[in-house]
Amino acid sequence: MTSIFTDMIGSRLFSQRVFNLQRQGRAGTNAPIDGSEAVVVGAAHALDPAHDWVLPQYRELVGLERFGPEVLDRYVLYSIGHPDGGHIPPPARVWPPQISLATQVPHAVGLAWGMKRAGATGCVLVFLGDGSTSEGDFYEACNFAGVLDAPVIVVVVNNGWAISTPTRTQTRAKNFAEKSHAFGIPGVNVDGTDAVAVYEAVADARSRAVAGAGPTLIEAVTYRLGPHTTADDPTRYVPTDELEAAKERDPIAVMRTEMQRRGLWTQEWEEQRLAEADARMERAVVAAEAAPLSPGELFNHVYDEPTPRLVRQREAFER
Amino acid sequence: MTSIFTDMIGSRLFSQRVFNLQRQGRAGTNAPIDGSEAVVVGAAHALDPAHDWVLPQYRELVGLERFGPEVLDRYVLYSIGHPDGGHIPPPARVWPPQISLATQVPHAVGLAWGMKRAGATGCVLVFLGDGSTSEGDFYEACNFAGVLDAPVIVVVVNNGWAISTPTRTQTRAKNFAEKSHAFGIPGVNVDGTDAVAVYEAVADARSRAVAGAGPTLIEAVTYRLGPHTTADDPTRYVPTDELEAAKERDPIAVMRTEMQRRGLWTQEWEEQRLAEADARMERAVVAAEAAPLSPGELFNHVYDEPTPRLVRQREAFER
Amino acid sequence: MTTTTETLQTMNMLEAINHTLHAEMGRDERVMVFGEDVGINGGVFRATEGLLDRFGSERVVDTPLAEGVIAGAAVGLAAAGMVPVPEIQFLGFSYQAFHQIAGQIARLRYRTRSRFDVPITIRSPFGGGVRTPELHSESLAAQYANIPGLKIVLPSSAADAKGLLATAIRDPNPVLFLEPLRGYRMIKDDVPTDEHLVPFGQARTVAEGSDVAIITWSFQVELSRRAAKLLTDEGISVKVLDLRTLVPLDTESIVEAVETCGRVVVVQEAPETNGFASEVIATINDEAFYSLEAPVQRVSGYDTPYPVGMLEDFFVPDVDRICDAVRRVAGMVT
Amino acid sequence: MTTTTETLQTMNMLEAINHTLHAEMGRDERVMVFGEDVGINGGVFRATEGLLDRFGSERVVDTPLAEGVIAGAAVGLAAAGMVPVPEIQFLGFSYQAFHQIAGQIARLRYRTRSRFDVPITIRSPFGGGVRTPELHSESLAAQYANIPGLKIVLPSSAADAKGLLATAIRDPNPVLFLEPLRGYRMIKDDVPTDEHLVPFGQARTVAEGSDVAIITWSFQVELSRRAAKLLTDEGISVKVLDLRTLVPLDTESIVEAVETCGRVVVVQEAPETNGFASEVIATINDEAFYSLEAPVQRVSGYDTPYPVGMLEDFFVPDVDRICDAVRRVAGMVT
Ligand SMILES: Cc1ncc(C[n+]2csc(CCOP(=O)(O)OP(=O)(O)O)c2C)c(N)n1
Ligand SMILES: Cc1ncc(C[n+]2csc(CCOP(=O)(O)OP(=O)(O)O)c2C)c(N)n1
Ligand SMILES: [Mg+2]
Ligand SMILES: [Mg+2]
Repeated sequence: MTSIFTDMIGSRLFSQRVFNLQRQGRAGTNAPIDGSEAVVVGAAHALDPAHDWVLPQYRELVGLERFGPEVLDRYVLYSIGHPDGGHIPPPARVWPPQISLATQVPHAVGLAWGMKRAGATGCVLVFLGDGSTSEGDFYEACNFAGVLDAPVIVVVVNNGWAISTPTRTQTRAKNFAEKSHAFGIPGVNVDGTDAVAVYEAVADARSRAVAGAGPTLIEAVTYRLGPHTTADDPTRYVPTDELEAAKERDPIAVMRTEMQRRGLWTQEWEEQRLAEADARMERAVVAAEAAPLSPGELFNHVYDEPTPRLVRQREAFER
Repeated sequence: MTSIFTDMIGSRLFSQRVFNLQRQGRAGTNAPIDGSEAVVVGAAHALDPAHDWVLPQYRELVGLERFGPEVLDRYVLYSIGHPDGGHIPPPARVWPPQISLATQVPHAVGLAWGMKRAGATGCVLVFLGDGSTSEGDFYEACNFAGVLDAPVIVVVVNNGWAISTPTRTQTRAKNFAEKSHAFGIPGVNVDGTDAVAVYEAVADARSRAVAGAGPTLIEAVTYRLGPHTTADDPTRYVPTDELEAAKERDPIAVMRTEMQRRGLWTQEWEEQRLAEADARMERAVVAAEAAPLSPGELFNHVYDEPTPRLVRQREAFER
Repeated sequence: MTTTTETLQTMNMLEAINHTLHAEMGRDERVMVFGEDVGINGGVFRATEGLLDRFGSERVVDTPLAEGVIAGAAVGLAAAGMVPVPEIQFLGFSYQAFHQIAGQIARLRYRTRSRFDVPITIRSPFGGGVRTPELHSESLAAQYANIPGLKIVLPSSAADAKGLLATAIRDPNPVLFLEPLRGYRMIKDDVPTDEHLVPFGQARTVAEGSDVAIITWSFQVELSRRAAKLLTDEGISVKVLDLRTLVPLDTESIVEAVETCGRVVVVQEAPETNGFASEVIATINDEAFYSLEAPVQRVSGYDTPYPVGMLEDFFVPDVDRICDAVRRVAGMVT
Repeated sequence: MTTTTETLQTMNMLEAINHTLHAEMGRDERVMVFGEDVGINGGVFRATEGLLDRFGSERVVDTPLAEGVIAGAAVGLAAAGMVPVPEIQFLGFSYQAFHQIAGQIARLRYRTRSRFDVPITIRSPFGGGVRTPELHSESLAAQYANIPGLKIVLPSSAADAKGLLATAIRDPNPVLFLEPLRGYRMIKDDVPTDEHLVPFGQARTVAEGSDVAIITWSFQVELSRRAAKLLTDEGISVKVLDLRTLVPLDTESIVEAVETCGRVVVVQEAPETNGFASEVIATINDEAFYSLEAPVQRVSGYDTPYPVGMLEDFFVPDVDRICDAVRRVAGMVT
């Protein structure tokens, strides 16, 4: 529980730092995690970083510290627009952010399918937002996962909004877990402000997945506490009272209260964790901003070996 | 009931004739209706041809005689590869066959949405196959229909197969009606070999639709009694016993028995209807094969008016 | 041919688009605007600002997040007699709707022999240079240009944004109306406030010149104009031709430019291989080959995926690269 | 460079593809074949016949009817260390997977800086002349050619179908392997039965000649070969160059052909505007402009949607149209 909380407050701090980098012109558009900490960190803690994979959307990478320091380090690189930000190296089993919404769900299903065929232990967890469930990819992939009995956990992070679009405009389904009926797989609805509840739901789903019992769709309900991204002005559309009510269930506050109740928390302890996170982030930012980059990198990794035309273009470029 | 039966036996006859035209090299690939007569004709009879629209997949047009003679006439043209086959003229409110599976569902939702906005009475019925439900378009469209409360009826014709792929390979969903949970709309499962049952289900859905109560997903369960298309060899994959069992529930035989029981049927009467259908089809084929076609038609209807480049291409073509 | 009136107002391109949507929705109540975040949020760039308030939620509709059905529903709306003006939030996400745009919208008239008009205008921003996330910047016009049945329109000025968008919305054929992200606020000019229609298929001469012709479209017109200015000082007289619409293509103006200058540079932001510049060169080959005094020069993005922020400026053509190409074709460098 | 052995067997193209899939699945157990109807039915054309029986349902998988996830799952399978060989039943339906192919598969290596290899080969039949239903015949290679990261391979003989498919499956990059429907049974030639690899980016001279060069690919190679034969009798010596792969492109062989003949015809089945012929012409403009003695002639489909059966033969280039173009470029007619 303490390690979950540590990662949650860390994730919010990391996220705020990246947000501020954008405000200072040092990073590109990015999406803060505020409100999703319990979902992301709770889920991550139910997984086995040595065997399981995580495919994020774009908001989650700051909460995956458990999967290795490479994740955050590369996410910072990604945020400042460095190409190496897309390469999260082994042993971290995490994919880079996915901007094209819901396209990561087919990838996750394919990966789980391949792991199953290879007899690998482990499973795949994929995050997507409530809005992203409206994309065909989500449905096609979940349906295929059902048919394949693929060891995949699909986590819908329902934070109430897709930019300015509220969930009632996304769907008339009773809730997002209900969509599991369309695929004949278990659907679970969990309080996404409660990290322990998320942890347990994912742990259950993981047991089923690795036991060969197939996929699970989990909806974790929370509320987006910040703007959609650095480019967004939520005051145009988020009702103040709704937001204020949601802040009462801020996942970090919820967990802090619970830990306090159990005598696991002191102000000092949290401050120390935050100071560590701050130092850790500082190192990541310094490293990222110092990372070398040659313009010629533009031409690398299009193919394993460049085509003659790319060689010619690169030569012209370097003149 | 007699008119439903008349259209059912007519549709099978029309379909067989088109199938034979292909065998004689007089028509292109086509898909026989065998097994879906009750679904198509039952549904058509629950609609109001003066106000409602039908968007078929490709197997249904022979069963839509109720929507006007233009439908079959143009379908025959379509089958022989004449471009006018894609133009089913007013007043018939039927779209031409759709080859790109499930793309017609978004069209149907858009049409229903537009009718709703225009305050038109009537609704839209769209057919798609069990296999086609795996496409993203189906899900995206049904989900949007739910949000819009669009007056649309989505009929999944579950004939057990998508070419060689059985329904258990399409989905683990309990059945296709269950998929309605993903959209928060009513889902109805009906015996697709029973035209009256289909009629009633569609009539109910229509009442809801025109009353502003939104869309319905109907699954009509039947069995494909013929090959997928003229290009298919089902003996490679259809289990004989399954097919034989299905033939026991041939929708035409089912209805004939019921009519007999009610004293509505005689051999003579059916033969007369078939003779009429035969003559009607003969006229359609003769007309289709006599329909003029100038090669220059290739260039018409790309835009309302040809671009200069099309004009140049046409001039070159005509030289 | 261009219909204009006397009242002008300085607007940036975004304002011109917003103004035109207001005007067209006011003119024809069949016009409907829909897509992701176009309603209460007024679009992520505010292109649709104020439409919801003014025209109501029946005509200005926030949709679920699903480009396929946004495009696909437009087909049905058109058949119901509406004039759909869907927005795809960024052109990169039109890939999710490609089957509906390329496979259905582009072909509906042809396959139904005009039973249905298809007065659909798909608006979408695109183009690089502004550090957007992945798949937000791609220039995909060439991938659509090989699909008969679509018209492809790319304004490069605020006035044209108005005149071409109004023409698009009134056109009974499907139009891809592609808006240069980088120009949204940067491009500012005088826009006629009354009725203003710019016909399709008529290129615009942005700068007169006689040594070298730059043929281009969209934001590259602005870059080419700047290049032309610089080159004048070097004594090269550069004509800049803005194609405005790729389909239909104004072949006559292209031929005229080749005949006038004999030397040509084509500028595009898309990757080189099979970008629309290739078609311009092929068209010149067909229609004006004997007027060419040197091979046409292409200035393009490279054959790499559109890169992330820190590499972006190396990918996107800039004034320098355009100037180099002009000098090369003019025989001033090799 | 082409590796061959001595044992030959006459096969049609379909048999060669089937034979190669058997061989490659036998060679490398990471290879997986999946798609609609590829299993028990052996594919709607029987290209995958016998694979399910021989390699089992773990490696040969009938999928649900959803091209998006067929392509998208290939990304994940590749990351899991598999070698995915998905089939899209007809290329027209790759539109449903365009967002995964163009937006994801093509970019996976680039965006992950080669963390993941992408040894995906998407097989798909296409092309006209055989009276298929709508959207079954479209030639879409050009729409993919503008997407960096893909390789685009189009065999025109049975032997090449084998050699190029084997190379594709072993290539760690994504390959679109496009099979000409019309050639499936019509094209028949001698195929090496043992290991046979044809490298990408090396065009093949199908007929030698010195007056006019026809540059083409896929089934149009067969038509061009026939045209070349007829034209010899008229005294025109025609070279036929089969590009084999559009990406990577064998620019050297193109230049050589232009230098040899000075007069060029490019033949494609796709619509004219922005078809891949435009890129060939642009490449000639870049690299061999001064060797051209006349404008390059394009023989293309027209800028119309692919038409229905009765109009098909008017759309698809045929031997007559190719001969006319050759005569035109040779200056024999105007
Ligand atoms: C395919 C696609 N369409 C549209 C967008 C633009 N877009 C970026 S984020 C977003 C909203 C996503 O909402 P949701 O899935 O709920 O995730 P959240 O941001 O709330 O975490 C939209 C529409 C995109 N990135 N990809
Ligand atoms: C988008 C798309 N993918 C693939 C195909 C090829 N195809 C034609 S029919 C068919 C099976 C359709 O099955 P189903 O939807 O159950 O309809 P049925 O033929 O059984 O009536 C397939 C895969 C297609 N026409 N369109
Ligand atoms: Mg959300
Ligand atoms: Mg079926």
